[in-house]
Amino acid sequence: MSKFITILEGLDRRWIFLAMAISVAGPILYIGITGKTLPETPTPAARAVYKEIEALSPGTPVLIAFDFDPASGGELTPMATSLVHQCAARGLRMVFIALWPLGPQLIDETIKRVILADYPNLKEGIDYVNVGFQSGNEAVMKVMLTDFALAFPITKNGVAVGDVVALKGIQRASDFPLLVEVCAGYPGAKEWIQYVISSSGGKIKMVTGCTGVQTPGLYPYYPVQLNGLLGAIKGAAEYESLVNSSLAPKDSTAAIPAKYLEAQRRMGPQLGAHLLMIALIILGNIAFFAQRKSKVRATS
Amino acid sequence: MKPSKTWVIVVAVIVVLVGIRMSIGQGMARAYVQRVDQSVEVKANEAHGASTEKWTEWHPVAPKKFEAAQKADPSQTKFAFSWANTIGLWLAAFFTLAIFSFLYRDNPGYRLAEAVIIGVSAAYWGVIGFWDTLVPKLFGALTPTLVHDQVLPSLPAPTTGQVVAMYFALALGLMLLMRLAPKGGWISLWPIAFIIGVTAGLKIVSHVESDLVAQTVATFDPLVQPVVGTEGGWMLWPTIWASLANILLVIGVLCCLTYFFFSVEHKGVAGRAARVGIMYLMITFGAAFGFTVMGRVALLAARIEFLFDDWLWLIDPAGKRIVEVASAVGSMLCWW
Amino acid sequence: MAEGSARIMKRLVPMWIAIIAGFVMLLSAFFPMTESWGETVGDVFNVVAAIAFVLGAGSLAKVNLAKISRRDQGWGYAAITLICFAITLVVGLGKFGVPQSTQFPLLGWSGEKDADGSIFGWIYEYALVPITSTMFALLAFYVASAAFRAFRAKNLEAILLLSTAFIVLLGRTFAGVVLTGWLPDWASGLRLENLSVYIMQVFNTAGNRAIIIGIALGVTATSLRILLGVDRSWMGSGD
Amino acid sequence: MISSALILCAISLDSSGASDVGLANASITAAGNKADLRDKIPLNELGQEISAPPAAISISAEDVAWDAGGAIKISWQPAAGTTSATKWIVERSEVLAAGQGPWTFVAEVPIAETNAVASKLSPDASFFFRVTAFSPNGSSAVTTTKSAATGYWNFFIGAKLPLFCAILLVSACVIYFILAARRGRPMKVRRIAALEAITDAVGRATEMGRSILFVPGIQDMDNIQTVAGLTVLGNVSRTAAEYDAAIEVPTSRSLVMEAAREAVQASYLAAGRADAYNADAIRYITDEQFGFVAYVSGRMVREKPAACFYMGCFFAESLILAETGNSIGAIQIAGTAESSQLPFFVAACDYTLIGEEFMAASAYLSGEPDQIGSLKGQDVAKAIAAIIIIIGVVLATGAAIAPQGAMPAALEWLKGVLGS
Repeated sequence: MSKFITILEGLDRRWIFLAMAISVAGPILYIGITGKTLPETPTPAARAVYKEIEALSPGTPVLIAFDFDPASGGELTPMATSLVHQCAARGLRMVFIALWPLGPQLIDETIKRVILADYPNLKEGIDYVNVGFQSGNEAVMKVMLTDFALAFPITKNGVAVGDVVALKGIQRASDFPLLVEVCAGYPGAKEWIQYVISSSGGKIKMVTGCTGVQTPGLYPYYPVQLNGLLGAIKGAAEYESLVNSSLAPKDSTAAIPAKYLEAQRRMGPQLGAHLLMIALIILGNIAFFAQRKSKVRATS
Repeated sequence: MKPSKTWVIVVAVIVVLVGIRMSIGQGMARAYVQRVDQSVEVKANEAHGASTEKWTEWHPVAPKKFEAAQKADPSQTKFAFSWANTIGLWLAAFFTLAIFSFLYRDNPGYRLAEAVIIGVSAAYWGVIGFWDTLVPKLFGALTPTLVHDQVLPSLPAPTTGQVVAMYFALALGLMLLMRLAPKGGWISLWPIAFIIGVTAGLKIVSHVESDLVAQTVATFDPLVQPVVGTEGGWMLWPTIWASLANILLVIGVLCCLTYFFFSVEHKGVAGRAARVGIMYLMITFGAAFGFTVMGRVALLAARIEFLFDDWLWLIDPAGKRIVEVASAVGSMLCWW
Repeated sequence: MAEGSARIMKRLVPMWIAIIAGFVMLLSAFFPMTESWGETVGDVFNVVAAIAFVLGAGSLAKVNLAKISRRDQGWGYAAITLICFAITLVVGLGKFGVPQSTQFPLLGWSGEKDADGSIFGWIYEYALVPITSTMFALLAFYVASAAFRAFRAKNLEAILLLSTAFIVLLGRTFAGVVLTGWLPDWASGLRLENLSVYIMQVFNTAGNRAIIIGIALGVTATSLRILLGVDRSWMGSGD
Repeated sequence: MISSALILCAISLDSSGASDVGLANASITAAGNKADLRDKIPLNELGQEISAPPAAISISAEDVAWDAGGAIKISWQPAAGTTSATKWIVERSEVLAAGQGPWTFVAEVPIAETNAVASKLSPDASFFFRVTAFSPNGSSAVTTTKSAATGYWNFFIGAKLPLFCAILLVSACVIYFILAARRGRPMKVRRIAALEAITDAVGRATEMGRSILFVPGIQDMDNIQTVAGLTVLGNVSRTAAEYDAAIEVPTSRSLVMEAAREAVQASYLAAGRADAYNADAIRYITDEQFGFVAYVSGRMVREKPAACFYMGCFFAESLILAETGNSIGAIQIAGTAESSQLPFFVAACDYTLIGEEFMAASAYLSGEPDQIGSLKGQDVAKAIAAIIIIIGVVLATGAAIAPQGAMPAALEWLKGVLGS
């Protein structure tokens, strides 16, 4: 036992790294080959996101902001996918914008993955439009409040927003009943709340999907300023299962396309890694207490 | 064992394993593209007559598509193997492994990846700055016709205000660049002073507005939070729990604020309150830490999926290929 | 330049520029005719920052060229950095391999700088993304080692820190559901997944609110110190 | 019958000019009804559909006070009784020639609401307004304002008055104590361990003959945390100059590099060590967050700095830096207002400045009485905020217990005073 303790105390962190690698890679291989995923029980915050979108009637314009970059894709792409999936299935008018320079590519990828693949009847520029990136962070948000066309003069394809059918009747941010935000940092949900939601006088509702690191910082705003919140891959998985179960035809037993299971797949490695972390914390404390006891013995 | 030797062995092992993998099933890490023939009708205007512009683009496509097309017609030309993207894929795999190798120790592979990313990303953001900021904003305001005719035909004409602002920006920029001139570099402090002043001024407003006032008002929670039942009257336990939550919240905010007092030593009542405040902060941090783990693991998972899926073709969650992954893996295990 | 005038130009003028610019922006938010100045200045800032890239690129080139010419240890990497930098800059600014835009096919420059087929897009996809996102992924390992080292029950604060993290970690996975799923509905509040949500909504909210309020005051005071010329350390702590 | 057809035609014509989906629909319904009118729908003697919704009784328009001008509030009184109508369409016109436009679309509001705001009108111009109720099976007669309303231009934005006062209050506290300190009033601040440690860290680096690493965050100069980080850098580099310790500052923004050079150079000058200043030690790496981190962590492992300072706005890289620094056994002192990153600095660094402490660092380090005074001012402002919170909580509690009493009104009043 004491030998074990001494090993723990002098443990080279690279062993921890190795353990982490295994506990993540293992489940990925297993799930990847067997295709089995873990069940999810949605928390209220995730259900709220689903409800808010479901509450909109088809044809309603919804503002979808992709404020992240590929670096956070692992966490946020699944959310983006299922959010757009539900909006498309609901037949909402999707207006995509980005305040992060790399956002527009991600928007196009998501459009390719979901809309072009599964909703070919939706027309670019009519049912959805990628307005693209604008630099200026909060400044852009403030301008949007009074004049959308001023904040985003041209779409990603270089068309003047005035000529876009999907933007008909959109004069200012408050013409969108719902803002769907996917963010990885600054500018992100916090800024949207501060500059748009709080000054729109309750005209705009907002649901957001964010990285795990932001989730605690956003809880103070939920559910008042923030109507729904998807926290990290867990939130993504919960929401994903909600969307899949609601969109899957009741009678058919057809398998859900893999791209709509991304988050739930990723929960496997999550479990592995979390259990490892928990084990590490316990071991760390065993080592600590053993150490202290030996110290006490030494002093007495 | 000398580092150099270690790395030779590590690399050798990887090479061997990859070699084995390549010789199993359908091999690994190949990228394909699909031909897209663009044809656009151009309406006539004063500058040019009507015409039809035709050109060809190659878009990335899943191996499955290529395999299917080949099965159907071996001489098809719609899909093709892409050397560029295949090389890119291997490069990406190399960089991924190189960065991971830093966990073991600093090494040539990591230093190479580091050198590459510094050069590439610095230039990348420079380019972004040029095409997304300088062209539409600065040149769009100072030389509208040029930008309009060459780059962004639908960029709206600049207002006088924008033009003035952009000349001002240009002036500041040039002052900054005086730093490169042999004399008068000191003037580059002026634009910096301007920016610092502006930032200070603007942030006072935004922080007091959206943080100080908003968060203060948000804390106006009733210490007794009645939860009214279906038949009217208060429901005892829910009311107690809801009220308790509010009480804890308010106490927490006040104690944490006490912790931040600078002019009061943490002694006596203030000390005790501050201590409670620290406890709240610790709980806050613990929770944040726990939540973040999720995200970080997801990112790692994404990278490992890239290696297993796109590169090694061991798993196929997105159904990109026809090959039965399980069998490939099985045969690979047999090899070991 | 005479000593006196040098001091004026290098210290007094900048100080007053900061003071005036700051107070003008502060007040501009309250008057209709100046309300939009904040956004305009935002544009100005972005342009200045983009121009400043010249300085950054200059420093990058200077430092690495020096390494190469001195044949410092690892000068080869410096060379690689410079080559990558030059290539990316050229293909990006020149929009090499960018197909025409379908909107305005006649305009040579109207294509997307990172469209499929462009070299810039290729570099982004196969060099920038893999390296940056893998660097990001390293955090998974560091989180583990940090937790192992730091989460030890040294004192009450540490205990709170680690036990909260512990609960959240459990509650956010399938494990939590299994461990406490057996709890009856009246005690469902004690189920780990709900417990972590309560921690969020009460303790976390309280902590974050205090931090946010504190920061708001800190920002105001810091800005004022700068705007009143009390804190001049950004231009050297001496006068 | 004819008259009703006319009204409907008029609306559909008016709407053609407007660029709003809602009104486009309206015109369609109108057109549809025009056809219907000819056959089935019974009409009253006025020629209106019996089933069509009743028109608004009265309508009034007035300038929105204390705004940038160009905003007019229109409010109307709906006819009594239930109605099949689903929405109101509000339109405006510069002239009122016998009740006919050209009318321009202003707003479409649900039938429950009885007011709308016409914004972005040219200031000081006058307009007439009219409102029409629409139901699936017809539209009401129009109700038009008797007199023209004007959106006047005000010199001050009234809605921001509470904010203005709040800023004034906080500033007053800070400035008062700065002046008090200058008049020689003694100012005490509690010891902040993290800041005490900075000098020791610099000293340690000097003894070990190793360098000091200072990272001023990864955001640009438009982020106040970066500015705060640079003010700290100013103080740290001065100490470093006095101890003759080498300081290295990698930045991820060109502007920050330039500003950092100014700060460090001036500090060396102030410390009388202008000769020891090396501009190339303060260098731009890359704007890319993780490219920057790749460089800094690689650099750390190779150069093994004795002390690492992270002072500014950090995101995910915080833990990469802190863990790498920890693995090379450097003294690490972090300061940020980015609350999401505090846990990692707390877990991996020797000392961490939490939020407001970081903002106060420069003042604390400078040791100048007037700057210390400003900290005291901050505290007073904090105390005021705490008191307001307590008052608010008391009122809220009262309101919750006795919803009928005066408490709810008082609570709303307080919220109003605070501008929310």
